[in-house]
Amino acid sequence: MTADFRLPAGGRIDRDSALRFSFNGRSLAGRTGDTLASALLANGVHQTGTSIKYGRPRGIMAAGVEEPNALVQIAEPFTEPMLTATTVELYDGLVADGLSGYGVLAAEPDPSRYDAKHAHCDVLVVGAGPAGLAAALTAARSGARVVLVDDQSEPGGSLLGTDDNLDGRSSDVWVRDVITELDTTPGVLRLDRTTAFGAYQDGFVLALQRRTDHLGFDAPSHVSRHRIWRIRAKQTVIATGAHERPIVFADNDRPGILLAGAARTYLHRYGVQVGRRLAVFTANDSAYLAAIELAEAGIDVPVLLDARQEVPPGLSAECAARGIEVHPGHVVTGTEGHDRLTDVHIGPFGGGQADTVGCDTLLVSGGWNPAVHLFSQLGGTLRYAPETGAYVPGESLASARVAGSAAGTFELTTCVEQGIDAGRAAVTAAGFTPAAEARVPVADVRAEETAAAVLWRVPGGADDRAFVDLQRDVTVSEVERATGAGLESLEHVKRYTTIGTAHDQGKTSGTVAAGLVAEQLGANLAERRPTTFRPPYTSVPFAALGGRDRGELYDPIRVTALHDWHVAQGAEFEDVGQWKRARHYPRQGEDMHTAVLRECRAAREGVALMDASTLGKIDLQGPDAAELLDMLYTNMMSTLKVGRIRYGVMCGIDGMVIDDGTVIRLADDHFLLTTTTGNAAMVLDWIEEWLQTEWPHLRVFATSVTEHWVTVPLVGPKSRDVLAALAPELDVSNDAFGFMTWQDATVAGIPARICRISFSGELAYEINVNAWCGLALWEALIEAGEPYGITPYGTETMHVLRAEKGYPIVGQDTDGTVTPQDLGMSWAVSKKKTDFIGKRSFSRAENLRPDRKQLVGLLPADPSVLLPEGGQIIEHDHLPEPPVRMLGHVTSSYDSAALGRTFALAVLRSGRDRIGEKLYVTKDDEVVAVTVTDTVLYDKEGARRDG
Amino acid sequence: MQLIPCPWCGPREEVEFHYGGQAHVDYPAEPAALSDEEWAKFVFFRDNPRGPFAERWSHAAGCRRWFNAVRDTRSYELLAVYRPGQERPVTT
Amino acid sequence: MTADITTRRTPLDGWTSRFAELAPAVRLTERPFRSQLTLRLRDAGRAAAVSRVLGVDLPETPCTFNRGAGPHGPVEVAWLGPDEYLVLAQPGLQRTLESALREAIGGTQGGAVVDVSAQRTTLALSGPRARDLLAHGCAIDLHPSVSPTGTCVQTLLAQTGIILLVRDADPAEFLLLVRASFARYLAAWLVDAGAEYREEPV
Amino acid sequence: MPAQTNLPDHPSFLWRNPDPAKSYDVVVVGGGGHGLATAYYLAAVHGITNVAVLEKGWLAGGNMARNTTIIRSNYLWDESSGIYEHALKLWEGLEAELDYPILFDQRGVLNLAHSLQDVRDSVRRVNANRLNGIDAEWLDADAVKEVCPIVNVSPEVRYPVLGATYQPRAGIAKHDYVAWGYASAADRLGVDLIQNCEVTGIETTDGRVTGVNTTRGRIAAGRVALAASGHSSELAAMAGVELPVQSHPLQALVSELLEPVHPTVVMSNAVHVYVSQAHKGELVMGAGIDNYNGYGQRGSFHIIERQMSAAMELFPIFARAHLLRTWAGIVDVSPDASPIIGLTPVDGLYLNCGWGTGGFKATPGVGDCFAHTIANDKPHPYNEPFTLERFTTGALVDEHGAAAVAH
Repeated sequence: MTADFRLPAGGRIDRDSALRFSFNGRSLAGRTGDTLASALLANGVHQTGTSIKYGRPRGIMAAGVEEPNALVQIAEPFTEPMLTATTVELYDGLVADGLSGYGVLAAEPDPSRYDAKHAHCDVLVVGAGPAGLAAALTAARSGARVVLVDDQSEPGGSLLGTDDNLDGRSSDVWVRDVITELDTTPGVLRLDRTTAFGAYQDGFVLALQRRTDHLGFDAPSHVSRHRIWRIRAKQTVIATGAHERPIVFADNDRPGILLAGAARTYLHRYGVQVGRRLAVFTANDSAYLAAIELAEAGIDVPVLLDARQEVPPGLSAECAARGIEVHPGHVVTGTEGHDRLTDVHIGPFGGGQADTVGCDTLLVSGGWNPAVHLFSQLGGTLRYAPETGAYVPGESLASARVAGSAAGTFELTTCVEQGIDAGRAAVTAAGFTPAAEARVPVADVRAEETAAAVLWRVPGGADDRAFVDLQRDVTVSEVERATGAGLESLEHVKRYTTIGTAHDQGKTSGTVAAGLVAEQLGANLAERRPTTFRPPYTSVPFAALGGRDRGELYDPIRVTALHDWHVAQGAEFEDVGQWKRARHYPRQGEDMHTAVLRECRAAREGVALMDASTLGKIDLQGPDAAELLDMLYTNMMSTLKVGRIRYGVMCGIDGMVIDDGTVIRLADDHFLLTTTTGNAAMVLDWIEEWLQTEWPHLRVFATSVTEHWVTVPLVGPKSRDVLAALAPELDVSNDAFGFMTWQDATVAGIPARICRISFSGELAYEINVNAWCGLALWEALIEAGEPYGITPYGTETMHVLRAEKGYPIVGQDTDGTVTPQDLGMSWAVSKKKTDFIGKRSFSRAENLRPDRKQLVGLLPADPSVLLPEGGQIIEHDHLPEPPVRMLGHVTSSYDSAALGRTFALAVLRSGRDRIGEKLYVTKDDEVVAVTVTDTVLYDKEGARRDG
Repeated sequence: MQLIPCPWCGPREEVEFHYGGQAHVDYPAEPAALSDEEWAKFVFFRDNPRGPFAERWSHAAGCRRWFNAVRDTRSYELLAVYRPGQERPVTT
Repeated sequence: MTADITTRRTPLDGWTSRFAELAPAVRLTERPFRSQLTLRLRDAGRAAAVSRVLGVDLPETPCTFNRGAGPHGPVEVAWLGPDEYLVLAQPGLQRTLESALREAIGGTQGGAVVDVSAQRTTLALSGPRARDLLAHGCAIDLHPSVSPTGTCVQTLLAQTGIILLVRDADPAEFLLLVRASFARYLAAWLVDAGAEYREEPV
Repeated sequence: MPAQTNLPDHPSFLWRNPDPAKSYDVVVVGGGGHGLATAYYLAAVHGITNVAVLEKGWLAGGNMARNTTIIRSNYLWDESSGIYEHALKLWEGLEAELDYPILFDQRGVLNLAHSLQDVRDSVRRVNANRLNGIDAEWLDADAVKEVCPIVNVSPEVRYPVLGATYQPRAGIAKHDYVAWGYASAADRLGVDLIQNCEVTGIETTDGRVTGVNTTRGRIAAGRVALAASGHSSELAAMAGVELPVQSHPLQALVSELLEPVHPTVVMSNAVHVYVSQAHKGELVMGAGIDNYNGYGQRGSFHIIERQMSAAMELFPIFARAHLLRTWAGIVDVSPDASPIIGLTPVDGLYLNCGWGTGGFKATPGVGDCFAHTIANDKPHPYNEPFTLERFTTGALVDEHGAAAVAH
C-alpha cells in the first residue's frame, strides 16, 4: 500500500519539509514534525511487525508512550533496540525496522555523549498540557523558580491532539501565549523532549531529556545526546495526563485497530487520517469526538458502537448529522482481516442480532487511565474509581499534587482550573504569595453527557484470541487459566501470564487485567490493592544513566605528586584502591620478574627509593592524644618518647586486624600516624567516630595530611651516603639518628621530616617533604644517588623486601579473620593496658583455639618453583579425591634475589607449631612440597637495619 | 536521592553521608567485666526495627560530624536529627 | 646540593592550556601554592585572638566564609565544622601563620593548627557558564538566592570531595578546593563537562 | 534466534487456597522460596504433612520475586561451600523432583578480578573450591573473553579485567517457577499454603512454642519455623529472641527483551555489578546493597546509576539497552555475611535468616537442611556451623571479610 493518507491541510507538521526514511526495508517519505508512527500512517502503513508468541500481525495502536505494539529497532544513524514508533521523532535518513519482541544491541561502542545536570526549583511541573501550563504560569507569576518538563517535542499536551478552542480561539494561541510568558519570566526552566521517569522523596525527580535524537545524522557530537536531569523541587505538580484504555474483544489485535484518542492526535497534530472507512467502539463519550472530527475531515465513519444502552444525546445527534450511525448497547464481537482489518463483527451487548461492517479501521475507547505513575512512585495511594474504571490519586501528598486528567478530570476548563489551583497551592507551600487569581480560559468543548460505562471485555467471544496484553500476547483465556490454577493475587496472575511486564509495562493492559481478574474471582476492584508503580515511567537508556562516569572518569584516578616522573620512566602501574601506584620500572627488554630482581638487589646491596606518598597520614593534636592512641592501637603508644617512632596494629572491636602503621611522636601532645594506602580514609573515619560518638571528652583533633606530604623511603646500605650528601647539616650516623627516631632537616634545600623506619630490613630513611617539593626532592635523590646506582622501585619490590623480613601486609596477608596474635605479633599487643579496641574479643573461645591459622613462611622444596598466591596448603603429597582438608593458604609468594630462591608467606593452622614440617601447596592440578618456616627469612638478626 | 538534614550544614544529598547503624549503643565501660554473651551482644547485635529507628550518621563529605537521627525504616523519612550526647527526641 | 625552588610543582601543573579551551564560557585557573591551615578551636573564647591574627572574624554561620585582610595580608577563613576552620592566605605564610595561630588558640589545650597547604589545590572558576558547569556534578543549589556571596560548602563534585567558596554570586566566581590526588580527576572532569559550552557564543 | 520465545506454561492447577486449620504440627512463617521448600521437604522427606506455610502477602512475593536468580556454590569457606554445593546438587535434580519446569540453566558464572588482590583472593577460592569437590577454574582475561565475548577485557579501562573465577555448573533458574514448583508440590502433599496471613505474635509456654497469632486468627503449632528473610528480626523478637541481623534494601533491574548477547553470568565486586540475560531475553542486573537499614522495598536511584556506569565499563555494547523496571527486596544481613540456621533458645522455634544476598541460590539446600533441623530438633550437618552461638564464640564464617564475593 502506498496510498497517501496525509490530509491536504492541518496538523503541526512542516509541509515544506521532505524527509526520507526507511522502514522494514521500504523507502518512505515524511515531514518534519512527524513521529515515525505518524509518518508510517501517512504512508498507509499500519502493520509494524508480528507478535512475540503467536506471530500475529500487529500495528500502531496509540500515539504516545503507551503504545503496546509498534516497537521498532533503529538501524541508522546508530543501532538502538526497542523504541516505540510513536515516540521516535522522524528525521532524514532514519532507518528502522519493526520488532517482534526482541531488540538488537549494537556490536560497536556507542559514540554519543551522555550527561547529567542538577536543577533546583520551588515548583516542578511535569507535563505541559493544559493543567501543567496553567500550573507553571501561576507559579512563575508568583515569583517562584519553576521547572516545567514535558516529554513531547513541543508544549501543549493533549491540546496538540484536539481542535479544542479556549476563549473562542484555537488552543494553540493560548499555549503560545503561556509559553511566551514563561520563556520571558526569569527563574523558569522549560525542558521539552524531557520525560520525568522517576519521582522520589524530598522532591527529587529524575527526567530524561532527549537532546539530539530528533536531529538524526546532524546531531552534534559535542552535545550530549541524552541528559539526566536531577531535579530537586520544593513542590511538584504532576500534570501528566491520561492514557486511553482499550476494550478487549476477539481478534482485537489486528493492524487498523487503534485507540480513539490516538486517531484524533494523528488527525490534528500530524494531519494524518488513520483509515478510509472507520468504525468506532466505545463505552464513554470521548470517542464520539474522534468519530465526529474524523467525519468532518471527510473520512467515512459509518458506525459508532456504544456499549451503553443510554447514549449521549447531543453527541449522538452530531453523529447522526454526519451520517454516523450510533448503535446503543452494541459491541464489537470480532474482527476479520490479516495484515489489516477488513471487517468488524458487531452485535448487541449480551447477544442478539449480529452484523458485520466492512471497514479498514476500528477506533476503540474503554475509558481513560490517569498517568498516576509518578504519584504512586512518591508513595501516593491510589483509589479505584468505579465510575470510570480507573485508578486515580487518593489523598494528595504534602509536596506533590496532581492536576488535570492525571487526577481523573477530563473536562478541559476544569483541567486548567485545577492547574491554576495546583500552581497556587504549590507556591504557597513553597513559601510564596500566589499571584493574583489568573483568569481561567473558557473552553468551548462539549461537556460529558452520559456517564461512562466500565467494560473490560466483550464476553462470549473467542477468548483465546482476545488479547489483554498485546505485547506479551496474553489473552483472556490465559487470565482465566491463571485464576483457575488457584491464583487470587493480581501479582501472581501477572507472573503466571507475564501481563504488564513488557516494554509498555502494562500502560494499556494493567487496569484491564486487574478488572478481568476481579471479574473472574467475583471480587470488588475497589477492595483490592492496586499495583505500585516503580521507576522508570518509560524506558531509559543504560548509557544515559551511566552518564559521563565512563572510561577515565568512571572512577577517580588518584595520583601522587611524582606520578608524571613514574610515567616518564616507563613504570608499570598497579591499581591500589583509586590510586595508581608504580609497580615496577622495567628497563628495555625486562619483564617484571627481571626488573623486580634488579630493584630488590639495588635495595639490598646499594640504594633504592620508592614513592610511598599514598600512605595515609593523620595529624593528631591534643592533650589526650596519647590516651586515644592507647585505645586505637593494640600496643602501648603513650609511653612513646618525643622524637621516636613506634609500629602499631589496629583492630576492630571483633579483635581482627584492620590496619597497621607507624606512630610518630612530634611532641607530648602531637602525633603523626601513618596508615596503609587503602585504609587511609577508613582509619581517619574510625578515629573520628570514636572521638565524636564514644569519647567526646578526649581533647584530640585529627586531620588528614596524606597529600600534604610526599613520602620517599630511601633504602639500602648506601642510603646514608646519599642522604648525607643532600643533608650536610644532618648527622646521619646511627648514634645521632637511631632506628625508629625522626628528625627535621633540610634535604636538598627542602625542609623535610626524616624517619628512620624500614619496611625492608635495610638501613632506610623515609623522607617527607611538602608535596609541592616532592619532585624536586626525588630528582635530587636520583642525582645524588647516581654514583651508587640508585634505583627506583615499585610496589612489587617493596612487597618482596618486606616479605623476606616476614612483615605482613594488611589486606594481603590478612583477610579480616586474622588477629595480631595470628600474625605472630603478640609483642605488639599490650598486656598492661586495661583496654583497647578489640582486646575483649581476644579471650573468646575461638580466639583461644590452638589450631588458629597463623602466619608462617614456606620454602618450596624446589627453590625455583614459585607458589601461587592463593594456593591452598594440604597434608597430602598428591591431590586425593575431594573433600580435602585445607590447612591454610599462601598469602604472598615471591622469587627472592637475596635468598636466591622462591619463598612464600602463608596462614596455616597451628602454623607456628608446624615449623619444620613438610606440607604441600596446590598448584594447578598438582601439589608442590614445601617446608614450613619462621616468617623472617632474611637477616634474622636484624643486623642490616643500621647499615 | 534522599536529603538528610545535617544538624550543622542543613539538608544534603544522602551520598554525602556515612551510615553508622543504631545509636545510643555505648562502648562498655569495662569490657573485661563482660561475659562472652554480653560482649557478643555489644559487638554484633543491633536493633532492626521496622519503623522509627534511632541511628547514627556522619556527614562524611561535608562537615565530617557524627549526629543521630530518628528515621522511619519503612518510609525512610527522617523524623528528627540531633547531636551526639542528646537524648532521643520524642517523635510521632 | 640544593633543589631549585622553581621546581615546585602544583598538582595541576601543565593544565593551563586545557583550561583555556573552556574560555570564554568558563574561566578556570589553578591558584597555586596558597597557604592553607586547618584550625580547630576547642576554646571558643580564643576566637577573638584568632581574629586579631588574621584580621578577619571566624565565620559563625555554618557553610560560610569570611574574607578580609589583616597583618598577614588578604585571607579567607572558611567554616568547615562546628569547631573547624580553613584559613586561606597568600603563598609562603604557612609557617608564620601556623605559629601565630597556635599561640592565639593557646596551644593544643585550645585546639589545633595544621599546615595543609599542599593537601588541597585551589581552582578559580568564573564566567557565564561557571554555574552550569558545576551543576553537572554538584547537587548544591548555587542560585544566588540560596548560595550568596560568602557561601562555603563542603560537598561532592562528581566523585570527589570539594570545598566550594562563592567569592561572588553575581557574576559568578567560585573557588574550588580539591584534594591534591584528586585534582587531575576533577580537572579532567571539568574540562570534559565544558565540552558543549566551548562553541557557544557568549 | 530469540532466547526462548515461549517459556513453558505453568500447570493449570497450582494450589488450593485453604483457610487456616486450628492447629498444625509445624507452622512455617514465610511463604517465600525458603519457607515453601522447607514445607515441601518436611512433607516429602520427613513425612510431616500437617504443615502450614503462613504468608503475609502473596506466595513468593518477597525476595523470591525480586532477586536476580544467580545460582552458584563457589564459596570460599568449607562451611559455606558445603551448604551451597548441597543446594546446587539439589538444583541439578530439582526439575524432575518437583515435576516443574524451573528452567535451571547451568550457563556458568564468572567472578571478575580487577586488582592484584582480587586475583589472589580468586585463586585462593578456586583452589579451595576444587579441594572441596566444587567445579572451579581460574581464567585469564583472554579466557574470560572466550567464555563471554562481550566483556571488555581491554587493559585501557579504568579497572581492567585481570581474570576471573569460573564455575561452569553455576547458572540461573526462573524464580517464580521454582517457588511455584515447591508450592504446588507441597500443596499436593497436603501442606496448607495460607496467604494474606500475617503473624502478629508467637506464643510460648514454659520456654516452648505453642502457636502463633495471625491476622487470620490463632493457630496452634507444635513447632514454628521462621523463614522470613528481612522480617526475621521482628518475628524472632515476638518470641523474645534477638538476632544479629540488619535489614537492607537490595535493588535490581531489567532491560527490555534483547536477542541473546550474554551467554553466561558475570559478577564483579570491584565495579559493583552483576549481569545475566534471562531466559526471555532481558538483561538482569543487580548491585551492592543500600547501606542503610530499610524495609521500604525501594532503594536509592544513585546506586542504579552507578551500576549502569559499571555495566558500561564491562559491557560497552549495553549502551543503548534500556532500563525498563527497577525494584528492591529487603535482605537480612548478618555480621559475617553468612546465614543463621538452626535451633533457638525457645524449644520448638527454629530460625533461618541472615542470608543476605545468597538466599535464592541456597533455596533447595536450605529447604532440605531446615526441614531436617525441624524434624529432628537437631541441625543437619550442613547447617551445624551456622548457629546463633557463633557470634558469642567468635567462630564466624566470614564470607565478606575473606571471600568478598557477595550475591
